[in-house]
Amino acid sequence: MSAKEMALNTPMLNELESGDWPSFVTDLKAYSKKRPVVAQLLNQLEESYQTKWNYWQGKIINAPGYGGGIIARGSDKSDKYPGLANFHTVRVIEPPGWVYSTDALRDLADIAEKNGAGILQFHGMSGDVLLLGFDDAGSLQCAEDLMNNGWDIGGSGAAMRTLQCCVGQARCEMACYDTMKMTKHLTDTFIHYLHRPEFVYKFKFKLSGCPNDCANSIVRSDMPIIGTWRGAMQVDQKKVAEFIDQKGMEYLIDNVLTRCPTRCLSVRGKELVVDNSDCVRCMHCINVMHKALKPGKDRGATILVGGKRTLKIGDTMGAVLIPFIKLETDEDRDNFTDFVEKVWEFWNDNGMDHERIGEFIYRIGMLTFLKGVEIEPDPRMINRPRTTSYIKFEELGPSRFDGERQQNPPVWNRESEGRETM
Amino acid sequence: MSAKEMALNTPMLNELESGDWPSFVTDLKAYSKKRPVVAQLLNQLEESYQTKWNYWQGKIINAPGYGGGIIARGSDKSDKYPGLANFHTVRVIEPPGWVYSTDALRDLADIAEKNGAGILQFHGMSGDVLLLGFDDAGSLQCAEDLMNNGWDIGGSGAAMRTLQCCVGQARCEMACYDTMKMTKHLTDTFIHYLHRPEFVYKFKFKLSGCPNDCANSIVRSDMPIIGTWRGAMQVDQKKVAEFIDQKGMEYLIDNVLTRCPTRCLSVRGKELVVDNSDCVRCMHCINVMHKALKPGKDRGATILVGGKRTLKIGDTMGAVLIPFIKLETDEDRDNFTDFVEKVWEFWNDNGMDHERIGEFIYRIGMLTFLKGVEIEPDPRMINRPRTTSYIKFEELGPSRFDGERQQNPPVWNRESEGRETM
Amino acid sequence: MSQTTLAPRDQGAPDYTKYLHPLMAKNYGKWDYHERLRPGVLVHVGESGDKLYTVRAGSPRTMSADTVRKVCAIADKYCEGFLRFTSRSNIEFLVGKKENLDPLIQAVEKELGWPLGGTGPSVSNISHTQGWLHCNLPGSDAAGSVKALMDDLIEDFKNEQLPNRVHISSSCCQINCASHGDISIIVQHHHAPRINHKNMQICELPKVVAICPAAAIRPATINGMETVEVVEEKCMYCGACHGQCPSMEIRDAQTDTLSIWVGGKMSNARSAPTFMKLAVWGIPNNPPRWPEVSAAVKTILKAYKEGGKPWERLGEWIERIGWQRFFEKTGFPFTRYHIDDSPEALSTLNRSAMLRL
Amino acid sequence: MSQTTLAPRDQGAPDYTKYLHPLMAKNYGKWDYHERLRPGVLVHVGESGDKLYTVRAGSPRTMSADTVRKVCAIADKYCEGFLRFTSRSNIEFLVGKKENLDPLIQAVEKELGWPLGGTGPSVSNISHTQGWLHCNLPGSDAAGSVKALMDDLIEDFKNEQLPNRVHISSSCCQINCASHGDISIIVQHHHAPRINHKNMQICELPKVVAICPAAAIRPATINGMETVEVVEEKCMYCGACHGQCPSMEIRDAQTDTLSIWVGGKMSNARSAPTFMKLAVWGIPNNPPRWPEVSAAVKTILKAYKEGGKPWERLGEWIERIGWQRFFEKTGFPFTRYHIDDSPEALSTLNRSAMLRL
Ligand code: SRM
Ligand code: SRM
Ligand code: SRM
Ligand code: SRM
Ligand code: SF4
Ligand code: SF4
Ligand code: SF4
Ligand code: SF4
Ligand code: SF4
Ligand code: SF4
Ligand code: SF4
Ligand code: SF4
Repeated sequence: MSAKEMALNTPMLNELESGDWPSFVTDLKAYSKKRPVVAQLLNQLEESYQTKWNYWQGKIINAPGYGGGIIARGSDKSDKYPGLANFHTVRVIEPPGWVYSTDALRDLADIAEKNGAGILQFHGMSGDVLLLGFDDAGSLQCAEDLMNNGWDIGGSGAAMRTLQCCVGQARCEMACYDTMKMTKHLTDTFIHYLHRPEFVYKFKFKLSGCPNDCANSIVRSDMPIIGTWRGAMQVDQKKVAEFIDQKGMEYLIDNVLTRCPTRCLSVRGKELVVDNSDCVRCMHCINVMHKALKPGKDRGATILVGGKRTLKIGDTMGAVLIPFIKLETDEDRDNFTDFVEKVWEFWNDNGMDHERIGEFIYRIGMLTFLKGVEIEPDPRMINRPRTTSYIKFEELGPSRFDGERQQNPPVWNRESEGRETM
Repeated sequence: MSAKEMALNTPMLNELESGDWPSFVTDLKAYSKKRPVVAQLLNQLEESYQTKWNYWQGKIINAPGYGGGIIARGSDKSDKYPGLANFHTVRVIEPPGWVYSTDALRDLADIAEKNGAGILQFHGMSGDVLLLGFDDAGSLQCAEDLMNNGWDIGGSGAAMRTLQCCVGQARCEMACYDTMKMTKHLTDTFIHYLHRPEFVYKFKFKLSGCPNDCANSIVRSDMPIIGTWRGAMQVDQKKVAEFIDQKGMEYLIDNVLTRCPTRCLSVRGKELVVDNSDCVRCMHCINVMHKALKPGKDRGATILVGGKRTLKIGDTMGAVLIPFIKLETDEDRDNFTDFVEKVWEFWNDNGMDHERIGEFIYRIGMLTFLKGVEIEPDPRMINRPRTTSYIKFEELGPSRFDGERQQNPPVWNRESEGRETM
Repeated sequence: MSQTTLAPRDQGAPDYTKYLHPLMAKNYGKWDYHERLRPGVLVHVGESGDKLYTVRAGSPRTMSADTVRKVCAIADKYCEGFLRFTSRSNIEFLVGKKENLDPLIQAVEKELGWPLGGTGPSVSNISHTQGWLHCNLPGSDAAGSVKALMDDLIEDFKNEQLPNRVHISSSCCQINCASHGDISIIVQHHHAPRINHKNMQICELPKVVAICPAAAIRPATINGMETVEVVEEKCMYCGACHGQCPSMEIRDAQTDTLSIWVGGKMSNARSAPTFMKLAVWGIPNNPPRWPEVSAAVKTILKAYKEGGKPWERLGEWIERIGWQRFFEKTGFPFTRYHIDDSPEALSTLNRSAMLRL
Repeated sequence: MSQTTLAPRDQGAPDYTKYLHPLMAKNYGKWDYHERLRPGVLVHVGESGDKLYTVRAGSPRTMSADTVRKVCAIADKYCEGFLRFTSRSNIEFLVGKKENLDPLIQAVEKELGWPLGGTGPSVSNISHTQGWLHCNLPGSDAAGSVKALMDDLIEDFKNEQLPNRVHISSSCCQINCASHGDISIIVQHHHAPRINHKNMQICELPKVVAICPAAAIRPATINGMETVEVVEEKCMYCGACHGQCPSMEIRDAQTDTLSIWVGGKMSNARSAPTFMKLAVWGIPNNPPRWPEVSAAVKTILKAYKEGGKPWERLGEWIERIGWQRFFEKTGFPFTRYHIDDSPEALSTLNRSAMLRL
């Protein structure tokens, strides 16, 4: 890496040194003494601040045998900032739940510094540790160093992406399954798909231990896995009474009973009565009274499908695919990974280029998708049944065609000519 | 009318003579002695019951100078049932609120019997009185008789249709404006449009005195007019206390307080506290406690647009167009009819053949519609602001194009080629 | 016979003020409250203290001139000669003098044979259409099927034993001239239209092409005739073309069926108006008494009666207990057709982890 | 330098069990409850009675290797050498011994200069992206704008004075790599992409045509060059093409603006997850401190703080009081752009007579 010394000239960035929030500018300015390329980085950033313009161009580089994980960038202004001619980011698969020993962290710092700019981000929005500022050779060396020390490179491109999960059972009383174990299991089982982009487009898993969804899975992952339970929740009536004594009955009414979405909570004396058959596992009452209430004992997860953020069809949330699945034993986990492969096969066989699974379902319809992945319709998959009476019942008409989308063309899309692409 | 005597042969229809609900079969069988064509009608109906097939064909006939109001039908089996060769229905504009003197009713019965089959329906789903069973000449004579006696023919075809309204102030304490007067005013003002189909398609008004919407306007009319009020509702605290004494506090909580959609009701002692700024005028509390509560004193109506039933795009409800309008004085009413003409002009100038105004708005977008009818956007028109960040701000970009639909093409309709038809 | 006097007479709506019962006229806009004295009997009290009694009875909607006259005779005797009909085709006798109430009820029930009811939390009269009696499009009957169903539901018309009002509608084709309802019965077709190419010339071709909501119809030349053809993959069996063009026949006596929809609600009370949702489909179109329809409607009403809380409309009850439970309680199968699969319906999918387990 | 040893080593996720604080390992899956001792400090109590303290501090996410080492030194001293980061890039020091709590807090606040907070009903750290620091697509910065905004919101980070948690996100282009949020800041473009036809040949043409969600791009031959053109009427300025093809430039330093969206909520607590909704648009992209963004966010937080009830998330508060009132209280203008005008959005119109008057 060419890292010629360069004086810092960052008047606008310097305005980001005041204020009480920690300043990456102050940090990087100091650090630029050690890694001079960082001064070039800051100076280019300053220029962006001045011009409101960006100077990075995308590039491509891969470690041999891998198809992703290095986000290659080079500066438009490499004549001015030669150290930024190649300034790649290496994505590193994080420890599930983002737990670290200081040894592990120091190891990452050393690797980041050795061949790169020594800038780390904890964490990227997909969960990876990001190590910034490697040139081509440095990137490969960094990858090698990571591997040698037991780390692995994260995902990019049309591949399974690096997974992320909430802290779960490691430090949360709400967790309904072992998010960390499951994250490691999925990562390891499918590591081939993570390293070699073979899908029509990216595919993300995110795992939350309960419906509080601290991993923010529902709108950020193609397959959100959200912990939940069957049957009755656990109620410790002694602690309910304590709660009432402490907080008062009005607090209970205003903040618990009337906030239950299905109003299935009531109180008799100081006893909480839960109509478990109406509880939709929203977590609210448990959140408020987490000493007295707990998820039930028969635990597992709800599998959703199709979440993603804005690009192309606008933000889209995952939809219920499997209302409840156990994820406790190896067998449970294997059943699930088998199912995932079936989903992938159907999607990749029929999806178009750059088509996320949520967009795919949007195009072909949920019914065709369910059929493709061999799942029976369940009323819990919907908020309400259909309201439009134009239906083509295969059972009642002659079976001339196949594929439901064909059977039930969108009612109001006169212009749907091009839609039946599948 | 050829009304040759014909023996009744209606074994299946006869099964509709048992049971406690009044039987039109029994009625018409008896009546067929007087008007023999009715026997033919019943025999054909019996045949439909046997074969599950229908034998009516559409025809066209108009009174001179009129373009609708007579629904002409002839039987496929007129060789067998000669009296049904022409068997038209004459639609008669009903008295607003469907109120009658017996004189008026007898007059209709006489007219129905004189030249037709003597069968009446109170009322058609659009509100008209329906008189059945006229041949061509009889239809015209019927129209003449109606006119002579002060009645007028109802709507059909691509015209303003016969209006209908709830009983309103004539017998309901909830009514927030004079539905009957308004119905008569609109009918009379626009009678030209009712009798001469000049629109791209039908247009219906329905008027309800309050948000209970007993005229079922919201899904059945192109312009639902629903009574409402501004400011505080009327509360008679003495009667509130009586209500509580009679029904109990629990009844109040379970059936009033917790059923208010915005939870803006509470109780202090036996006094009801209404947070009027949060009341969405749903009527529920007033319905339950209608002796104690009443709509506020500053009354008027909400104007919606675009309701209709299933055909083509599926059921569609009216959407808020004017949150509040006074409808008390002649001036109020004239302002409103002026506005209606503006709406019609925009719709008829730009609508396609057979395109209801709801379908038109669906096609061009609400924003273009609002601009076309010169109404400013209001947050009460929506349930929530947009969630998709793809917007074309005219103010911020170069104003190269006009018409918002062009500006903001539907995000996810890649196949929208044919949609920008306007 | 016909006279040319017709044309210029745009007379408009009848002068309703002449048809108002005297107590209506006097208390117009000044009503204070009402009470339900018994099912089918209301009293509206004016600010003046005046009391107007209303006796609501189930009418068959379709009636002979003689029956109308019978009704008038009764109204003359007990109602100062005034009455009205409701938006659901019930009849309302308006009674100014309390002493006329009992004799009127007697007359209505005995002389006319029309049942009192339809008020408050009852099953009211069924909104319906023409059917085989007069329309050119029906796949089933209207007045007859309603008569059969009301026979079976009459106890719920005569009594106020439901959580809230139940409004039922019944339509004889997919156009659905009848209004929405807590329960709606609808005809459904299962073929694309059959085209009678010979007749086709008489129609204005572009109209039927333009009307098809699925863009399934296209002009075609068959045996040298200008006609149209239907792209069967696209057709959704809606029958819009059939309404425009008698040469495009959508009905089929062998395969047409009925389906039942629930949870339509048009009032704004408590919750916003909502559309009806598919409950059960594939019900045979079975004249003269359609017993399968009655059975399904009764199943729904029974579950609602047992489970609904006061003031909860049918759809509101289902929303509270969840659709899963609705299907459990009614025993209707949940099928893939219950899933709204149009791109616009993305929001009908359960996009949350909120579910009953 | 690079070695070919890489390829076969699909090592997968690190063995997290080695990185668990001993109390985490011991109480794994057996936690009983937690308490917030003060903003930024949690204690989780195991069924065993064990207590694990967590000190949460705001991290800048982007840090130098030296800063990482500083963090490690502190964790070695007070945390048995274990710590973690959160899904919002906060840092969490894990403390097994209560006596280490105060000295640790001292060290974090003084030595690192990182503020404690982000727990309970506070404004947590802002989810953000790369911006001008590394991405090729940004219209604005990320880490810098977040630093500026958090400076202004720090009291709400350090204190738990809001009705419920507030999660903010900030994205530097329309792709929105940052997560949803109670408050989201987004860059918006106001032109169709400008095409550099000279460079275009390097791209795989069909890809960029296929990617355009508005079908606005079509192949074209310009001056004999195989290139593409954009149908401006159709283009919705999303930038999807720009992400695929550097020759299609969507950004414009002169006209790009920021908009603020509210009411995104991903948890299932009480109400189902909901998308963020447009609050205010046309905010200048104003480095280095984006004061207009701060002002707007503070306006929203102030109104929420005053009006929200305990446990009500920002979007839930707005839903309760109604959007009309939200615009009144914040003073943001309600414009036509707030109306979702796509055919799919028919249900976002108020199709009821329920409104505040
Ligand atoms: C680094 C990161 C932002 C950050 O600072 O944290 C990031 C940065 C980029 N994202 Fe992202 N995305 C990052 C998380 C996300 C997320 C959040 C998540 O994964 O939870 C999303 C939204 C969730 C989703 O997937 O829908 C996201 C949605 C996108 C998209 C749109 C994908 C879509 O179909 O909607 C693109 C564009 C594309 O794929 O063509 C994209 C593309 C990009 C690219 C590769 C730009 C490009 O197309 O060349 C950016 C590279 C920046 C750089 O130079 O490093 N990024 N991107 C995040 C990855 C770090 C990590 O590995 O941990
Ligand atoms: C008679 C009546 C049903 C009844 O028994 O009550 C009726 C009967 C017919 N309707 Fe209707 N509609 C009747 C009220 C309705 C209603 C209800 C309403 O007005 O509140 C609707 C739904 C509301 C709406 O307008 O959306 C309705 C929606 C339709 C439609 C679909 C219109 C649409 O755009 O969705 C058609 C078909 C068309 O217009 O092409 C239609 C067409 C027809 C035709 C004219 C069939 C045809 O196209 O040739 C039927 C004539 C039957 C006959 O032989 O008399 N009828 N029609 C109702 C009119 C009586 C009256 O004047 O009072
Ligand atoms: C007579 C009639 C108006 C008319 O001009 O004809 C009418 C009259 C009354 N309605 Fe209605 N409604 C009438 C059709 C409707 C309709 C339209 C329909 O059925 O197609 C609706 C909307 C239906 C829907 O939501 O789908 C309707 C929804 C209501 C509601 C709201 C109920 C709810 O909780 O959702 C009330 C309030 C109540 O029940 O207290 C109401 C209340 C009333 C009151 C109590 C108003 C009053 O103070 O007088 C009247 C009836 C007393 C009773 O117990 O039945 N009326 N009412 C209609 C009688 C129809 C019938 O014969 O059954
Ligand atoms: C540490 C973290 C998980 C992790 O693995 O990193 C976490 C940890 C906890 N979350 Fe969370 N949540 C974390 C991100 C989230 C996210 C995701 C996000 O912010 O992007 C969400 C969903 C956000 C959304 O809805 O948009 C989230 C929604 C919740 C909720 C639901 C709040 C609500 O009422 O809607 C709870 C329940 C509560 O507050 O009692 C919760 C509760 C908790 C508890 C109390 C769980 C427990 O018993 O330990 C933990 C925090 C104590 C506290 O007061 O902060 N956590 N939590 C994440 C900390 C982020 C941060 O630094 O601020
Ligand atoms: S998602 Fe549930 S289990 Fe996971 S950290 Fe949040 S509250 Fe705990
Ligand atoms: S978890 Fe949610 S739905 Fe279940 S009882 Fe508690 S508050 Fe109600
Ligand atoms: S809509 Fe309102 S005013 Fe009209 S009858 Fe019904 S309750 Fe009375
Ligand atoms: S009318 Fe409806 S919204 Fe208003 S206070 Fe009564 S119940 Fe609440
Ligand atoms: S629903 Fe159909 S068949 Fe029945 S009257 Fe209306 S148009 Fe005719
Ligand atoms: S039935 Fe409907 S979809 Fe089919 S061709 Fe006719 S109009 Fe088109
Ligand atoms: S939001 Fe856009 S500009 Fe920012 S990191 Fe993601 S892709 Fe790059
Ligand atoms: S900005 Fe978006 S809509 Fe416009 S051409 Fe590019 S991809 Fe298509």
